[in-house]
Formats: sequence, structure tokens, C-alpha cells
Amino acid sequence: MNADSVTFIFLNAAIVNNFVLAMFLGICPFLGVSAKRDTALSMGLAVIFVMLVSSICAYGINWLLKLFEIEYLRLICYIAVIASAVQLVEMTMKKFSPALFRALGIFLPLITTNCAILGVALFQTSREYNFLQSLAFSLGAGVGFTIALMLMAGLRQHLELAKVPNVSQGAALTLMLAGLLSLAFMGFAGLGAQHG
Amino acid sequence: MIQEGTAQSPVSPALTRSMLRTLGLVATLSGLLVVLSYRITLPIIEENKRLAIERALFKVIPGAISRQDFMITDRGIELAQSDLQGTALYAGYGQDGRLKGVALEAAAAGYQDVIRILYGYDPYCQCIRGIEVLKMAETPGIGDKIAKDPVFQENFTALEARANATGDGLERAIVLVKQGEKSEAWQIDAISGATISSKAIARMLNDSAQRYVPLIQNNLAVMEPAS
Amino acid sequence: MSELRITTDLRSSPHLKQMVSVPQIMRNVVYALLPVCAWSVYAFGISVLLLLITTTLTCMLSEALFCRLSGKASSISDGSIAITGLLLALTLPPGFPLWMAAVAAFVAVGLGKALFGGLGYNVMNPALVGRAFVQAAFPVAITTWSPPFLPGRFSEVIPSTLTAPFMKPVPIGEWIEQRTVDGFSGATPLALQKFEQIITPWPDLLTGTIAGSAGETSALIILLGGIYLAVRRMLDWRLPVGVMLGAVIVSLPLWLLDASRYPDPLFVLLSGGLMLGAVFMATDMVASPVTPLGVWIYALFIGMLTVVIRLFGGLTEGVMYAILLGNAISPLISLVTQPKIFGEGRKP
Amino acid sequence: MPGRPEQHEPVTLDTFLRGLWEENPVFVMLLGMCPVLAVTNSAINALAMGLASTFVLVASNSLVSLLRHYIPKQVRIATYIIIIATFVTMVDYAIQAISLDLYNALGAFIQLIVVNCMILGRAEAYASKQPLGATVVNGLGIGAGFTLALLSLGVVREVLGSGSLFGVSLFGENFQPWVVMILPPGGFFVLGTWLLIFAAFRLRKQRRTELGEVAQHER
Repeated sequence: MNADSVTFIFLNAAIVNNFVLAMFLGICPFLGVSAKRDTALSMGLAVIFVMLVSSICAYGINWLLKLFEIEYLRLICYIAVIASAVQLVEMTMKKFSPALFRALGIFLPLITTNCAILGVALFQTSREYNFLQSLAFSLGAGVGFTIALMLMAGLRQHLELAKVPNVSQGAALTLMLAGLLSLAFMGFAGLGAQHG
Repeated sequence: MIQEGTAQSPVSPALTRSMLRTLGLVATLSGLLVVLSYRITLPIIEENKRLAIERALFKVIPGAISRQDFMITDRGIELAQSDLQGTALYAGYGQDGRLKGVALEAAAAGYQDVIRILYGYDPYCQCIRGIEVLKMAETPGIGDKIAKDPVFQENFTALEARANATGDGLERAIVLVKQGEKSEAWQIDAISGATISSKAIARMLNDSAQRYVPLIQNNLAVMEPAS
Repeated sequence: MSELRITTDLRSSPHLKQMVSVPQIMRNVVYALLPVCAWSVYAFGISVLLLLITTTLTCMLSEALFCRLSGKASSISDGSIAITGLLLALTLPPGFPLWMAAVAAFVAVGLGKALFGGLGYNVMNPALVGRAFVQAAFPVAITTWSPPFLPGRFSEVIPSTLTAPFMKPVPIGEWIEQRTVDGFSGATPLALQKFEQIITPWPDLLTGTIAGSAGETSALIILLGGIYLAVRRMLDWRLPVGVMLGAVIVSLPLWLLDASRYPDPLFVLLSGGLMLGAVFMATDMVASPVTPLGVWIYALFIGMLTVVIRLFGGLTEGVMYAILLGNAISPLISLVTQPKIFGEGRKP
Repeated sequence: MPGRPEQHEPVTLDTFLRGLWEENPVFVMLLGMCPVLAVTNSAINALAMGLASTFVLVASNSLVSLLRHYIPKQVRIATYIIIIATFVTMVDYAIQAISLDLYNALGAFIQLIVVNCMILGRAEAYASKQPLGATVVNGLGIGAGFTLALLSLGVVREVLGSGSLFGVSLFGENFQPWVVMILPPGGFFVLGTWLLIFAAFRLRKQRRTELGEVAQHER
């Protein structure tokens, strides 16, 4: 697989260099919303959706900024437009699909200031991805985030029944679990590249 | 964010004016600050970037002391201009002003992530004269030897990359061999224990050279000073 | 102790059909492991013996330490911790520095077990947690192999074994060269297959006349140990069978498609740590799913992922990571395959 | 919107110290975790990141504090974000000008300071209600706490993972570095271990006070 190919970019963002476990993006929701599996799944889906939207927005803005040669406003434009886009999505969703809004809605404001979302936009710009590559990248990042969140939620709920010592309860336990997951994900190193 | 206010509560004109005033003020202030810091730092940053490029460039093209940027486009090789689209190509010139070699970026997936390198090509010996790793995330102690290991770097003092007669590739592909088995000029001696990282280097050099070496050979006149 | 009972009750459909105590299971696992250990010592010499002693002792000491710290009664006597120690040693290269092995053992107990409340609550196989940690920490040492059946293996240790703590192990290439007649390349069958397309013949894999981790070289002895445990009903036979089946499901079509590029399924099964992992690691009762269907999914997942990592990943061997990931995903598998009780909502 | 009377707290040493320890953004509040884990694989990266974040925190919160009477509450978040993004952009260019190597090592995480919840949280919870003096002192304290936390990770990870500190080799040629420490899992493990240590201390203190109370009761 070529390093520029869409599949490789997707696989790399989702598994090999998992957005959460290897790139450390979106740690706050990863630690915060991973206590229950159901919420974790909804959150993951919401993140995938928002990532796609903001990735497309960022691609458009970057094109405009380059056109007018005002790249130094990139960060301000990204954050403002992504935040507004999420608001728009939220409002549209509320109006046209109340069911979907109930499932994902409460997570949308939370996601706006999630570093994974802005991270996708910044990384796709600095890596100079084209439109398709950007889409694959943001989708991979979202899927990777969801995988990590689901695995974490599964383990944490599993441990609710365990006699976890007082010392390691709470954030410390979650971080150690994240470390173990991150260790296990090292097994995916080099997946998809040509080695033969 | 901005819509939040308007969507939720009825807004009086006075409030709207005050919101617009504040946002306008903040935006102006922010624009001013950003442009100011951009203007102040721009020359320093450009200088830093130039130094970084030249440091790498003069390392991979032995004997070069000055540079000229070119661009590989659909039409061939042209002097770099901001509105040209294509692959960057840096030409290095020696003391006498003659072309010493050209440098190109190459990339391939390594063990952990994509490895990017700059390599120097000498069109007169038709060989690769040096590589410099620009970006990698290879395992410290194993894969990262591609950047530091002197024995591995020795591979790239005169690695053959000769254009074939038909001008559409290399006469002999650049290949990786097991450590200590290099016997031909177009072979790269692998780092033992770091096969994947070594292989990535061999693959990116071969891919890039297959594509660009014939092109460089055909366009030497563009880069050679007119003297 | 009342909490412990609740926990056991909540996990429907337990593995074991008969009532057996923890020490009883552990004793039988030790019986199955002893031939593997003995063969490993015979093949690689006293270095492996030192390795086994180091990891087992460190595991026991760490367990005692953590029990003391958390104010619990010591749980060394149930034998499970000794098994973690033995298994850990068997997954390490024969000449692995002892201080690194001690680090692995400490991490295995601390990070793999004590953190979550001790025996019965580990989320991943403790021995493999320790192994994965040192694989990430000391990538060079853990891929330095030495050949089996060296002359003088009972009178001298491999030079890297006795490395001073916190120091780099000495390179052993030269030491090996002086002792082998035919040039030993230092590569395991998996590395030979991956990078040079050389397939080691299966009788060698079966008997263990190959390089590799201390306890993984002879597939035959491991298999016999597994059969013993299965017959005594000390392990769920579905797990090892599922793992092997999973490996075959992925490797067979690939081999049929392009035999020059992909190894045959028999090689896949017998090489590397697949057999050791399938019989002794994937079968960790706590970190595997509880439902029968879940067990099949889990085992197949591990087997398939192992082969995917081996053939398409950067690593030569993937069984350790496959099992760790299987452990990670097992709560989700349990959830999906849980039989729903009529008239009752799913418990949160 | 002005109207609600403000309750200013006096600026004391505690305004500064609180951020350093009691309300430490990383160890206690668990805020801004992404840079904490991502750029602490060496002490110098950690220090640079800590200082950059502190600058953005203090500068943006000062501005928010100055403008606090003129920002309508409906658009306050948008205003805060624009202000923060402005200072982050400035820091981004400054670091590029100071050292390109450092800039490449920190990567996108400098720009990601903009979504560090610590900064927005402070603007919302503190700077929008307090005068400039208190905001600056409190911001400096929080920033120092953040930098300290980053350093305590960066130092451990660099010493163990590379055998050096601020790039200076400590143990000589033969030291075996624990590579895992500078890899992603190491970040989680080191932060987790720090939290474990603090939790152990807290529990011990708690037990002691409880024992003390019991003793008093019995007396």
C-alpha cells in the first residue's frame, strides 16, 4: 500500500497511530465519557460525524485562505468556523431529526472544544492532504477514537465489579488502562505498509 | 457559538449593537495582534527555514555551498516560483559555481509512521551522494539507526542510480540486501534487526529515483549555470 | 469476602462444570508447564533456568509486596502467581538479561494484576502485560536470539544473561559464532519466513531445534500439555482450538492464493509463540469472555489477528498483541453475546 | 453584561499558590491532558509547552478581565475563543522564530493550546469576574502548576527513556534506556503513576485525620 493511498491514511489514523492511544488527541472526552458503553458509542458516533463536517470545512477554509494569502489567520478561522459549523449541525439536527438529536445532541457542544476535532483540521493541513485524503483521515480518526472509547468503556464497566484498591480508583486507573491499551496497540505497528 | 444567542432568546436591538461592537472590537484587536506578530517574525522564520534546508542540502550534496530552488512540473524542470505546482527540487552548486548535485524529498511508510528523507543525487556520477532523515517515528535503538548509524550512511556515498537507455527508469533498481552482503553499487546494506526501516529507505529511494532520475538527466541544461 | 461471591454470581455461565478450587487448577497448570520448562532448560541451558527462577521469584516477591501495601492477606500460596512467573520466562528470549526479566515480572504483577484488585480481576493476561512492557522498553534485547543445543550450555551462561542492572546487554553475536559450526543467522523461523521467504521444515518446529523464546520452540510438548489440561477439564478446549482455527482461516486462503509469498497453515500453527499463546495465555479465565459463543468469537479473533499482524504488520510475531487485544475486547464480546433474560432489561 | 455586582477576592499569596498545588490543572483538575501526555517525552519540550501555555493563559485572561464589563454574555465564549486563538497564533510564530527544531518537536500541539480546556475554563470561571491584578496572579499560579506538572512528566520520561536530562547524557554510554517511556504508553503510565502516588498520600493523610478524630472522641 502506498503511503499516500486513502486506505493507508484511514488505517493509520484509526489503528496504527490511533488518534487517542498514540497521538493523544481527544484525551479529555476519552477519560470523561468512557464510563458507560452506551454513552461511549453515542459519543463516538457524534465525534465521527463532527470530524467529517469540520474536516470538510477546514479544507474549504484553507483553500480560501491560500487564495487570499492570509494563512496567518488559519487558526482563528478554523476554530471559529468549526464551532459555528457544529452549532449549525446541532440546530439542523434538532429541527429535522429529533431522535438523532436526542442521541447525539448533548455531546455536540462538548465536542466543539475537543482537541481531536481541531487536531484533524490542523494535521490534514500540515500534511497537505488533498480532499479525498482529508476525508479518509478524518473518518479514520473518528473511527479510531470510537474504537478506543468503546474498548475503554468495556474495560471500565468490567472493572466495576472488581475490588479495585482505593489508591488506584478513578483517573489513575483509567490512565493505566489507557496505557495498557496503548501498549497493546503497538502490535499494529507497520500494518498496511509493504514489508515483504 | 454566535448563533447560539440569536437562536435562543429574543434579542433587543441594543443588545445586538453591543454584541456587534464587542465582537468587532475583539476581532479588530485580534487581527492587529496576529498580523503584527506575523510581520515581525516572518523574516526570522524564513531565515530559520532557509538555514534548515541548506544544512540538510549541503549535507546530502557534498561540496555544495550555494543553492537554487527548482520545481518538477508537467513540463519538465523549471525555476521555482510561488504559483508553480509540482515537486520541489534543490540544486546545489560548488565553489566554482558548477552544479554539484540536486536534492529531492522522498517518503515511504516505515515501521511506525511515514519516514521522510532528503537525498542528494549527483547527475555526473549518476549516483546518490547522501541522505538526511527529515521526519520519522521509528523505534529508538533499532529503526532510528537509519539516521545515525555510520555504517548504514556509508551506503549512500556513491549509490548507483543510473538512468536506463529508454529514459523511463533506472538501469538497475536500487535494492536492499542483508547486512554484509552488499557487492554491487546499486545495493543497500540493511541494518540487522531493522529490516523494515532499511527496506523503507531502499523503497523510497528506488521509487523516487525511478521516476525522477531520467527527468533530471534530460533537464541538466536548465540547472547548469549558463557560463 | 462477600463482595467476591457477588462477583462470581453475576457472571453467568461459568467456565467450569465442576467445582474445583483455584489451587487445584493452578497445580494442574504447573504439571502441564513443567515439561515445557524442562525441555527449554535442556535446549538452552542454565540461562533459561536462571530466567525461570528470576521471574518466578520476582513475581512472588512483588505479589507479597502489593498484598502488604493494600493490606490484604498474601495470595502467594494459591499458585497463580508462580504460573505468571513461569509463563513470563517462557516468552522471553533465552539470553534475556535477568534484570530486565525482573522488571517484566514486577510490571506483570503490578500493572497486570495488583492495580485492579489482584487475582480474578486482571483485565489482561499479567504475564503478557509484563512481556509487552519489556518489548516496548528494551526492543533490542527482546529480539536477540540464541540457538538451541549449544555445546557447553550447561556449564556457562549466555553472556547477556548476567548484564548489570540498568546496563545494556553485551552483544552475543560473536559468542554464538565461536560455538556454532554452521553460521547461525540469529533469526527465528518467523523472521526467516518474513524477510527471506525461507520456510523452516515442520519437524524442526515440532521438536524445537530452532531459535525463539525460551518456551515456545517445541510445539509438540506444549500441545501435549494442552491436551492434558483439556482432558482433566482444567481449560476450555474451545479456546486453543478456536485460536488455531482462526489462524488457519486467514492463512489457508492466502497460501492457496500465492504459496510463494504466504506460508502454509501448518507453518503458521507451529511457528512462533502461537501454540504457547493458544494453550497457556489465551486461556486466562479472567480476561476471556464468559459466554460459549463469546469464547468462540474471542478465540477466532485472536487467531486471525495473530496471522494478520504476522503477514501484514511490521512485527514478525503477533500472538502476544493479539491476545492482549483479545483481552481488551472481551468485555464487549461478553456484552454482545450475553443471553437476554426474558422480561428483564439489560443490566447496566 | 454588567449589572451583577462582582465579588472580588483579595489578591494574596494563596491566589498564586492555589494553582500550583490545590487546584493544579493536571494532577487535581485533570485538564489539558493532550499536551501533558503528547509533548512530555523530553524535559525541554515539556518546559517549552508549559511556558507557551502559561503565556497564552495569562495574556488572554488579562484581556478577558479588562474587557469583562463590555462582553455581552451571549457572545462571551466566542469572544474568549477569538482572544485565545489570537495569542496562540502569536506564540506559534514566536516559537517558529526562536527554534525551528523545537517547533517541529511540538508540532500541532502548540496550535492545539487553543482548545486546552484549562485556559477557556479559567477565562469563564475566573477572569470574567475578577480584576486584572487577581487574574494575572492567579493565571501565573495556574500556569506554573501546569508547567510543573509537565516538567514532572518530562523529566521522568526523559531520564528513564533516553538516559538524559535537557539533552545532557546522565549515565554514560552503557545505560540501557527504557524506550517505552518516550513512546505513547509511557506517557499514560508515568502520569498514572504520579496520580497513584498522590492518591496514596491523600489516603494516608485522610486515615491519619480519621484516626485522630477517633482518638479525640475516645478521650
